[in-house]
Amino acid sequence: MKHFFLKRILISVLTLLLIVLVMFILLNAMPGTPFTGRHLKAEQLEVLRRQYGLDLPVFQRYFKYLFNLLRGDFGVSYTLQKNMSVAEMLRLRLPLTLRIGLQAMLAGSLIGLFLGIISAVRHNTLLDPLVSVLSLLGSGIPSFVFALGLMYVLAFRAGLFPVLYSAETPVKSTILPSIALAMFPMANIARYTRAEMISVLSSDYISLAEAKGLSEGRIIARHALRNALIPILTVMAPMLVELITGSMVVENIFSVPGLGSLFVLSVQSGDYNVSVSIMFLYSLFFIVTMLCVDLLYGFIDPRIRLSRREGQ
Amino acid sequence: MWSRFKRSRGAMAGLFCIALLSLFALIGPALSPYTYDEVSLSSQYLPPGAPSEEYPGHLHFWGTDELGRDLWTRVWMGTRISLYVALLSVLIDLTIGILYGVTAGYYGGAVDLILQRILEVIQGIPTIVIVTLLMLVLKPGLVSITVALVFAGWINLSLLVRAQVLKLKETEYVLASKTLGASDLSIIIRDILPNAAGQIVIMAMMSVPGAIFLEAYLSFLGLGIPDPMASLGSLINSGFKSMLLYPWLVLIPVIIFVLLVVSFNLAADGLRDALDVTLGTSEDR
Amino acid sequence: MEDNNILEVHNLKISLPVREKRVMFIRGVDLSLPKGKILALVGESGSGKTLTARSLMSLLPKAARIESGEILLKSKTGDEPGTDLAKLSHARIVNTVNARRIGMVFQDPLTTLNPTMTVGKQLAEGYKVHEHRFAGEAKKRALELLASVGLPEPERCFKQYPHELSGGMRQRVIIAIALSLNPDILICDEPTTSLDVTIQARILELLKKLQAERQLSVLYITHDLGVVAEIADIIYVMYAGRIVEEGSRSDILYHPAHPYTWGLLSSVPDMSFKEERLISIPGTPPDLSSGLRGDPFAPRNAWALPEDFEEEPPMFRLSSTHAVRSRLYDGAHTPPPLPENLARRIGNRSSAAEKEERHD
Amino acid sequence: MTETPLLTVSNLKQYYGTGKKRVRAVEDVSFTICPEETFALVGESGSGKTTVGRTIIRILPPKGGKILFGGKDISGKLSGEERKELSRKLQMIFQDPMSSLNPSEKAGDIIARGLDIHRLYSSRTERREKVLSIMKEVGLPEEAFDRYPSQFSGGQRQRIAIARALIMNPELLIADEPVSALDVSVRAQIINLLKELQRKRHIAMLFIAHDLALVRQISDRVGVMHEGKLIETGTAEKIFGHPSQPYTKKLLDSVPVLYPEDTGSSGTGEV
Repeated sequence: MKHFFLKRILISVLTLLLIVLVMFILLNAMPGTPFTGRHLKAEQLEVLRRQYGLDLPVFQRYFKYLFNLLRGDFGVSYTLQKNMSVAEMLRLRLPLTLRIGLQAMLAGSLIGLFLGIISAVRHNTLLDPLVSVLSLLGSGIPSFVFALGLMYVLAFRAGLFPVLYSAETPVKSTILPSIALAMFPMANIARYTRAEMISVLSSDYISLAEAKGLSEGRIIARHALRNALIPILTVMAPMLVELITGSMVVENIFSVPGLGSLFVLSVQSGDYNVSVSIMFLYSLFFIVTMLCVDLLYGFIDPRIRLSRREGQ
Repeated sequence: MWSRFKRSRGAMAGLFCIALLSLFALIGPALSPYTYDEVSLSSQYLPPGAPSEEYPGHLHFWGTDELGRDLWTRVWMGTRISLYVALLSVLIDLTIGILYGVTAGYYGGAVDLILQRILEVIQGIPTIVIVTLLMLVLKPGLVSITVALVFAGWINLSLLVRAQVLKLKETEYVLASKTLGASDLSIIIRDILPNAAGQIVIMAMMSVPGAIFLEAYLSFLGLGIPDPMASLGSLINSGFKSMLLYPWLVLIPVIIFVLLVVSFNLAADGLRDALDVTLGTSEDR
Repeated sequence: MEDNNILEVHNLKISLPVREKRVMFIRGVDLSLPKGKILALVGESGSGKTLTARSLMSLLPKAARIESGEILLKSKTGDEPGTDLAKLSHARIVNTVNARRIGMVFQDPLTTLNPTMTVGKQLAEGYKVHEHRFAGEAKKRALELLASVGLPEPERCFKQYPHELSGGMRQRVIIAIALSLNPDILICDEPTTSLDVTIQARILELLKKLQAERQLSVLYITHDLGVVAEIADIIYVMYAGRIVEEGSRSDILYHPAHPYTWGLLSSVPDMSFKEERLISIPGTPPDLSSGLRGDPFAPRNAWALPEDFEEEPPMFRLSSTHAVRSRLYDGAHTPPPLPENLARRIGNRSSAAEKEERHD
Repeated sequence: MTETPLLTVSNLKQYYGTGKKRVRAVEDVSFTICPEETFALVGESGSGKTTVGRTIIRILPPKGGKILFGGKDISGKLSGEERKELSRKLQMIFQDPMSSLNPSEKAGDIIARGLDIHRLYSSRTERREKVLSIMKEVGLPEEAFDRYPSQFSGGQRQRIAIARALIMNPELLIADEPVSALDVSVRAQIINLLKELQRKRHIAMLFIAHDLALVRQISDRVGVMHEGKLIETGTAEKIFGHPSQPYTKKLLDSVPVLYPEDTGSSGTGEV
């Protein structure tokens, strides 16, 4: 297990370094410097350059940049909130995005898992076609379309929810964005769970379990689900990516003051330091989660755990 | 195999829908006298079916947007661009994927191991980050969007093709061809690719919706197709700002967008079911 | 239901959907399993032997349906009337019959054990659920069972995962699982087909030992006639979803009546001397989904009678233990002699083998 | 028979994997096969018999020892031309009828693969005639030419595989468990076909199998493999009649026998 885990950590670290490198190159390739367009005299420019360490050799600047990033100092915002530390801006907005993301992820996965299992076990009842239609639409329609639909119908027409996010009702106004973001994970997990459960339920060890006289509930919980979970984990990656991308747009639509909307604003207003830092945060979040998924993989499937120990 | 594909209604509906949308994307703009960028400030926000001022006797089938431009023409123009960008990027992904997958999968060895590690590293980066970084550097436009989409998609296809080739390379009919003295090339072309084609086409069809999504997201970030040209994504983006007052401005492009994406998924699912059935053999009763 | 039978199947019919139309794969099977005897159900792939066996424990594929027929299981104490399993729901059979009354050994040990659970847990799971024993007791019982099926180190094996054991050892674990609640019937679905011949010999010995010790009634499914000769007391030969011949071991091996049985027996290569050509049954097994007229074996049967192509023959009794589904024995026709090569193989050995025949 | 052997294998070695994970599959195996002779390699799974077959036909490059075929050493590096030349004389049929035929090719094209590779025809009609004639020889109907593998039974698929190998007129055919995936009655048909073709076309055969009774029926000489080593070779009568190695005895005694003989030969399985 150790060998497998170390290898995964190494790859994740390499990925992170690669991202930082790409971001660093990008920042330097940007047309002009952060001070263009503010008609400063040559000496002032020189002072500012040195202050921001722009005059050091590239190699050194990269490590300085990397070091700062890891220390949480993402530099300063150029345009949005002049000279305010980016880290501060992000800290304010992170909890809201995290909450919506978690709500969407949890709701989506649990409902998806439930729908997948039920439609697999009750194979040819009314529920089965319903789940396949739902999962088709869910994975076919992007979250921002759901967001628009929900906003128009539930908020604007029916008035059940606030149309836009408002700080007075922090919980109520995050419900619609969470639902919009939850549709994709729910649909995909339902589809994968249904497919995996159907194939697992037709395998020999399920017949053995039935021959042992175990009840259907016990067979599903202890035998079928555990073996089906392994391949379902592989769906995590594409779902996370969609969640991150979706959150940017959905936050924008509901004007939720989270990382996503800030990212859109920073890109549109060319405040690259902010956009790059947000991308770094998202990538970090993605890599750490994928690492945990791999760890879970090893934990659930003894074959991987054991074969890894012999270093196969 | 084709008979089974035909029997699954979903797949046929999907294919039919794709064909219909593509047809309209091509001839749609020609059906109305307006060009996609013809501005007329006097006829802003006209509802669908409103008569046109400039060309008497003609109608704005789907009304006009905030600059009075004809929505019908712009939506079909947008569909054409969305389709074009998605299909082009997937085709490029396909060629890269097949070239990489076949060489790495069939010949393997040290090079394959190194490449595999590199891909694992790159795959760790979320696609939206790659695409946004690229779009920040390249100036917006059709070419740069396609390049960005290709960058985001080629890895998945390459890994899939490589996995298929690795699996098929071990089958007994490939070994039989080897013992008959077949060259590597003839084994790849006659034994491996035809049997991997099914899975590859499915994966390609599945990644088209992904590409259309990404392009739509880019428009939301303001990095999409520059105005006055338009893609479905940019139309939805601009339409949603005035959704509460003029809902059709966002509703129509959304419906077309969803139809397009869902029909690709439907066709891909139908193809997968048709393929699975042929692979499965009937076990002893 | 006869007193010395523990299980009787009457006119069992099972259908499965093939391309949206329901096809009858078991077309009326009659079978009686006597107490304490080993009954071998023999047939080639597609004959329906596995489907028949699995229907007794309701382990049929979801789409399968028992169209008609009875499966009478005698009650454990013998006094109350037997129950008809065909009328019970899947859940009721699984909870009351499986493992308690009927245990099953499966064909491929590599895929029959749950890969993510230790051997011990899978074995002990049986008791804890049924008799609500606390874990400690269940573990002790499990270790005893692992030893009784000949596993070298039960303690170590208890903690291992299936993929850490060899095929032979896994099959022993599956046998232990099947016997964990002391059932009185054991169904073996080709348990040794995927094992090497040396391991197969030891597993067959184990099964015979356990059958004798526990006075089990065994339904043994196989296509290998050598194994049948080694283990069976009674033999049923099945073709295209029906029994074509049934009898004691010596009836079937030394006085075979049905032409299909002749074909099966002569196509088994002989170990002792080299024959010029191997005998084979011409043609291929029928495709049941394309509709059948008359006796499905008629097209491949050199001794087929004209009426066989019109209507399937009924069973004809040859003796108290021996019956055959062929009009050659309806009294109106003279039964043909055994094929020459089969007669030669049986000839010089039948006297010796019958003496050692276990008395009925 | 003191003829010069067609195939001579001496101290053949083969292993999988490298470094500490190396698994010795074949250790120091030596045997010969004379023209038109059937030499059977028997043994349990994991004994290395299939590895020997795949090493001789060079699907796996040998890791030690020498292989002489028709007087030429084929164990070292072969040039393209030598490799092609070898593939015309040395052919193989495989175990699983389900995966030994290319599912997306018609039966006719599968059989003609060898002809296409070596350009053994001047026109398409000649190609079709050659294929149809070999198909008749293996008992396949003419309309099978345009059908796909999924439309055939196990036995018919094995006939296609045999036709594909024999169209090259090989001198030595390696049959790697050709019938163990087939039903008992179909098995006999394929074995009879192989024997008949072997006699008619003067082919030597290396028959790899674990079904001892079948081997008894078709082989002239037999080699018994156990954990990578060839522990005993001899004529079929000697090996099955009075084997010298204890492992061979144990192997023979484990085979369940349909009609146990009452005469004293050790092939008796106890009743």
